[in-house]
Amino acid sequence: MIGSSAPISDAATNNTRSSLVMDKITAGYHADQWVLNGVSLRAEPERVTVVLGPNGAGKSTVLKVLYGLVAPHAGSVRVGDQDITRLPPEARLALGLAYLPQGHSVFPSLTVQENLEMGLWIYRHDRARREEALERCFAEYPVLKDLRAKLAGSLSGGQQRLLEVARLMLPNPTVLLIDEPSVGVAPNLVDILYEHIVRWRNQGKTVLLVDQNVEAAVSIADYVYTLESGRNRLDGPRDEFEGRLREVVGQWLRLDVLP
Amino acid sequence: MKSRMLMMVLVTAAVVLVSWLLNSGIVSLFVPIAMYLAMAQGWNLLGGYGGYLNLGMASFFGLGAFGAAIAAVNWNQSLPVALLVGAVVAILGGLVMGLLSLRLRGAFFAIFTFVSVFVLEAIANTVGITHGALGITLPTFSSLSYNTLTKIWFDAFIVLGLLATVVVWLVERSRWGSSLVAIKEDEPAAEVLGIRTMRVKLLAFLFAALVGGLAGGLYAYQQQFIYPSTIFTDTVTLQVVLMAVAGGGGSWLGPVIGTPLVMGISALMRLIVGSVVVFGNGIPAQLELIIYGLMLVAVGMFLPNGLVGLVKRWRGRSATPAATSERLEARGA
Amino acid sequence: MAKKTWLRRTIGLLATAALSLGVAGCGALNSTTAPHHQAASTSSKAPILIGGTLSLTGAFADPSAQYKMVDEYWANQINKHGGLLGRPVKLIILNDESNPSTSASEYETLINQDHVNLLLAPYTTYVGSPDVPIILSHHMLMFNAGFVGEQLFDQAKGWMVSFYTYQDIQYTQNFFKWMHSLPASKRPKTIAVLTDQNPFTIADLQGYDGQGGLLRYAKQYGFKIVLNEQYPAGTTNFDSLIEQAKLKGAQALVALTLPNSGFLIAKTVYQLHYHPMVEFFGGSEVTTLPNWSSLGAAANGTMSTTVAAPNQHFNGLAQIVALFKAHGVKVLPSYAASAYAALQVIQQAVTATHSLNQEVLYKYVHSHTFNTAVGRIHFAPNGTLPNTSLVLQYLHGTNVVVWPKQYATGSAVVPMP
Amino acid sequence: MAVVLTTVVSGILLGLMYGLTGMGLTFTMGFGKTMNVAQGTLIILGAFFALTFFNAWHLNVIVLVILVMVLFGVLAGLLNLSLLRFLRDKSEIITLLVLFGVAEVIENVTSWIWTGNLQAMTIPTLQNSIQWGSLSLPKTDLVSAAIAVVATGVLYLFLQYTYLGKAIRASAQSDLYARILGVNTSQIRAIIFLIGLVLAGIAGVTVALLFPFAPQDQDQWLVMAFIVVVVGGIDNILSTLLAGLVIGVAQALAGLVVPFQDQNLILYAFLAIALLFRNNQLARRMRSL
Repeated sequence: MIGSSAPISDAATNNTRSSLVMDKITAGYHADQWVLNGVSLRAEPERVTVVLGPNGAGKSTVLKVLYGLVAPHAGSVRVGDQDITRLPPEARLALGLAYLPQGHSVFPSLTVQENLEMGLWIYRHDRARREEALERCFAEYPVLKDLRAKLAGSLSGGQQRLLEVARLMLPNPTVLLIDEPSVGVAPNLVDILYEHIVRWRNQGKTVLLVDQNVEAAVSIADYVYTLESGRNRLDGPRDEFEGRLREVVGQWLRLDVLP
Repeated sequence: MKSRMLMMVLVTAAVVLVSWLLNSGIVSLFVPIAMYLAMAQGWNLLGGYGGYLNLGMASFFGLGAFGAAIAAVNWNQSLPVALLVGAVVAILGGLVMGLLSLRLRGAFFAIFTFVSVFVLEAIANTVGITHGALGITLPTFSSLSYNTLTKIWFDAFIVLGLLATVVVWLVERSRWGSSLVAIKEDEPAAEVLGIRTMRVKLLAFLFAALVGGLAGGLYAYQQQFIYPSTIFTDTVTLQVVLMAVAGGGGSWLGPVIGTPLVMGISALMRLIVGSVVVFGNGIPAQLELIIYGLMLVAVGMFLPNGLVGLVKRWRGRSATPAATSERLEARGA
Repeated sequence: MAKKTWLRRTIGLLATAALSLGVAGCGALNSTTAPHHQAASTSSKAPILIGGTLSLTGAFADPSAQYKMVDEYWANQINKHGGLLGRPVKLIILNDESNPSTSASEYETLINQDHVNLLLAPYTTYVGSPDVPIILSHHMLMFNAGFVGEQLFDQAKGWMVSFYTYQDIQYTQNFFKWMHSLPASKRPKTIAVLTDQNPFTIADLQGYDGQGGLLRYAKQYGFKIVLNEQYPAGTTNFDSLIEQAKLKGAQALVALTLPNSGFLIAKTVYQLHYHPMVEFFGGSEVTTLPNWSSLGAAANGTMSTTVAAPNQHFNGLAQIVALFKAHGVKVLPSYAASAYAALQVIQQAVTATHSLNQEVLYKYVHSHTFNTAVGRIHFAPNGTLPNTSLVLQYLHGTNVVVWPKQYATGSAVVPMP
Repeated sequence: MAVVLTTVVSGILLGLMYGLTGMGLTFTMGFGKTMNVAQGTLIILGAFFALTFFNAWHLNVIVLVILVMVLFGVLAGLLNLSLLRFLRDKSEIITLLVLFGVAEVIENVTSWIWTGNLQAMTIPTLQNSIQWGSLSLPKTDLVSAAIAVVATGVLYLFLQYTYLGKAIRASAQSDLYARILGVNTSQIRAIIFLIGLVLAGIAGVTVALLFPFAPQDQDQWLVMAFIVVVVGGIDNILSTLLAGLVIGVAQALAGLVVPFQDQNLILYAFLAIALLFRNNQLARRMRSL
């Protein structure tokens, strides 16, 4: 049966190395109307964890708190055994977190090469590492190597998405936070990303995905959380969601997106 | 509503009456306060409620002053007609400036309005109708004593100021006011909600032009001699903005509090600096303006919503963005 | 809205208004009530109050500071020697921030609240002009060493007396007289005129009727104007104007300027190798400014006017020169002598009439001749003085008086070096 | 003809310097999203620093520039620590109000220290001109134009080719996306502000070289900086320099074509045209401000 926002048990997995834990986080801008109100969740390696919820439920804020873009009012964030609640994004990047924001996040008037270099900003003092990472990247995405002197703004949508993905993976992250990949992006570009997500999961990475495209997200999910009005609602493994997807989502989230 | 209007009329009448009981020397101290109250209130709609930083109040003020002076001297018009001409000139100027600049957001709107003052100064210095840099000397009212005139100017300015306050107060409660606030919070969203943002902003800009123009016309008569660089000066603009913001931009009460406060503090500082100097090695006079500058900094850092905001915070009332958009939606804007 | 809220709001509004008026009012009154009480007391020791505003901050801060220095020097001297009419003298100099409306409201304060006995004028026409109707309405005599303006003096009907020995329109008069006195072979025939767009310098150029000022003098003394251009305040590039003056063969350059453009024009003339026979600055006494020497070679040979030069042995002039020397100012600024002369006339008139009554003083100053730091002076009915300006040439770091002949300390170098 | 030639050349030389006066503002606006209205007073302060060092030690221009840069760097640090850090989340109106306050304080401290007297810095070795045919090229104009070109060039290379420069450009395009990649954007903003201030200081040295100046002249330079920014846009510092050059030449030529007194009107007309053409582009860019 689908569990209901139970406290997360550490026994769930032995591999705590790159598991990401959010524990009773309260966050927002005004004391009288917190965006998140004691939200807890957990993302494990080799799994895609999906957070669903209607508009304004606080899904994106979850990612922002996890990545250090929004400071929580109460609660904690841990990666492995380390408490990272107060660390800036830079330090989280160094610990293996990476964040893909919604929309097009390339810098249009920087070249492809420069965009990639920005992806290695935290290694700006380590030239050898940067060169190695770039080489790896160009090996994986040869098309970017050919385009590297071009301005990112002049690339096609697909190429830009590729650039974003390549830049995301440059520091070799272990935990990936992905925000609304299907908002404001052409469907074929979303598919590119979903393919990547599955690949990353298979490589052993921890993936936390926030998405409005419920059907597609659940289809690649291993574990699903739902939020409503800044609080945990129900969560459980994908299998338990799959059969009753329409009913569950339609009922809990009162969404109109399903046919 | 009616009783409040009545109250405003009574307050105005009381202030006017009091001015005739006081020594003209004291009244003369309040002439600039009354003038700036009107200007700050004029600025308030677009600047305070709408969040568009208009740095061109001196342009409206100057257009009004020169419009009135030209009508009075070149065309031999009486005072009311001259004031009207001044106001019309200011509004026409406001229309041109507004159509050119209100599509610009943020800093560029501020720059445009700021530079407009210098442009108008250059024009006024050059064209014949303003008598160029030589300036214009307005007709005197030789039948009235200086003391009587002082009181008349005070009354004229204070009536203008209170009328402007009433207008702002009414607008605050209207759909126009909510639209301005919506524009301040999120202009694209306001557009989506169906607010005709350009028209809303332009009207608020023209209100500033009207009030600024009338104040300028009165000022020209009061000063009797005006020339471009005394009138088109950015100090006028900055004073207006400080007074409105220190009191609380985006609240009808803001300029009412801010104007006398700022003017009072600077008069006080002038006198302190002046009197200390008399005892010998005085403190440098620059200190006064340094303190003034620090005041601007302090207001910005600690009182971003002005004194009105401070009072509201004490009372625990906070106008949150959500509250405003709710109000807006409730009005079906 | 509930009636209660409405009532509370209105009371709140009234209270705020009253409070803020109070703040402003007290601000205006507080620090001035002390002198007021002293003045009202009948004690013979009560000081004589002499009030005025100066631009202690803003655009005119520096000349104003030097006015204040002269005022304070004079007050100290007087008080050391038993005061005026046996009473000490007290100065109330308020800061008008270089702002005309501030100055006007402060003159109201000085007259109505402080009840000053005598009034000094602020510095410069720009600040001082709105004060004229005020002193006129109170029938207070204004001892004006601070600004010129023929029209303003006419308006004041004698209630304002000037200690400048020339008015705006007459700025270039003696310069033209001097040019006219040159032997024909050394006399420039054509002149280029550059004028700052400022009421004061425009009046200097064309008077108030369009034909006075420089235009009239040039015609009267037979000089041909080959270039007559106005320039906006804050002009940063005079190259094209100077090139045109060169091109049109102007043998003399006359610049009616405020100080800042005066500096830049002198510099441009030098850099563009324009060699007029005469380079004259009228409108501000640039060559007596403290930093004119910092122009180096570009300043050499430039000409200007002043009201008094140390060699004139006028009454008290030497003391003022010494005062400024002691403060490290080597060249006597024009206005210093005027400032001192105003105080000397106050002293002489008050002592002679034994009165602080304005009508009495008005009659006295208009009917007597005074021996002052700007010479022996007698006021015209409108309060101005006949033009006795000196023409200077700045040569190797000092101002040489070249006109009128009886005060000349050297002869002019023409063509300029 | 000689008049036209001289005018154009002096327009070019002065125009480069005008470009420099706008550079700091372009930088703080375009990259830091802050309209620094204290630009004018800072330029004048730079001029006073230059004058003081020159009078004290008779240093050459290069040393003057470096000294002023160092002092302005320190000043930027102090301002950032005391004020600007706290302004990041404040509205534009509030930021402007505070910066106007800062300008007022700086102007009056300047006037307190150096008096309100008009000053001129005359470097004897630069006082005359290089004669080239019928053309007189004042050395001061040449030196200040060179300073403008070198400063712009160095800045351009810095932005284009250093890691920090790339991070500055990236955060100008999106503060959030740069932060996501680990860029400490509040540090970047402090650096941007520092560079903007240092540029104002350098512009101040050229003001001292070319013009008489007094604390209260700041308005004039603020307006000039604004005009340069509006004409040149805030995306690219090279176009800022070009804008200055165009303005310089237009202003100089206007003095020949129309009565000289109207030259500012020509300048402003030019500004209005630029504004009309750029309106949409600016509106788009400023949305993110």
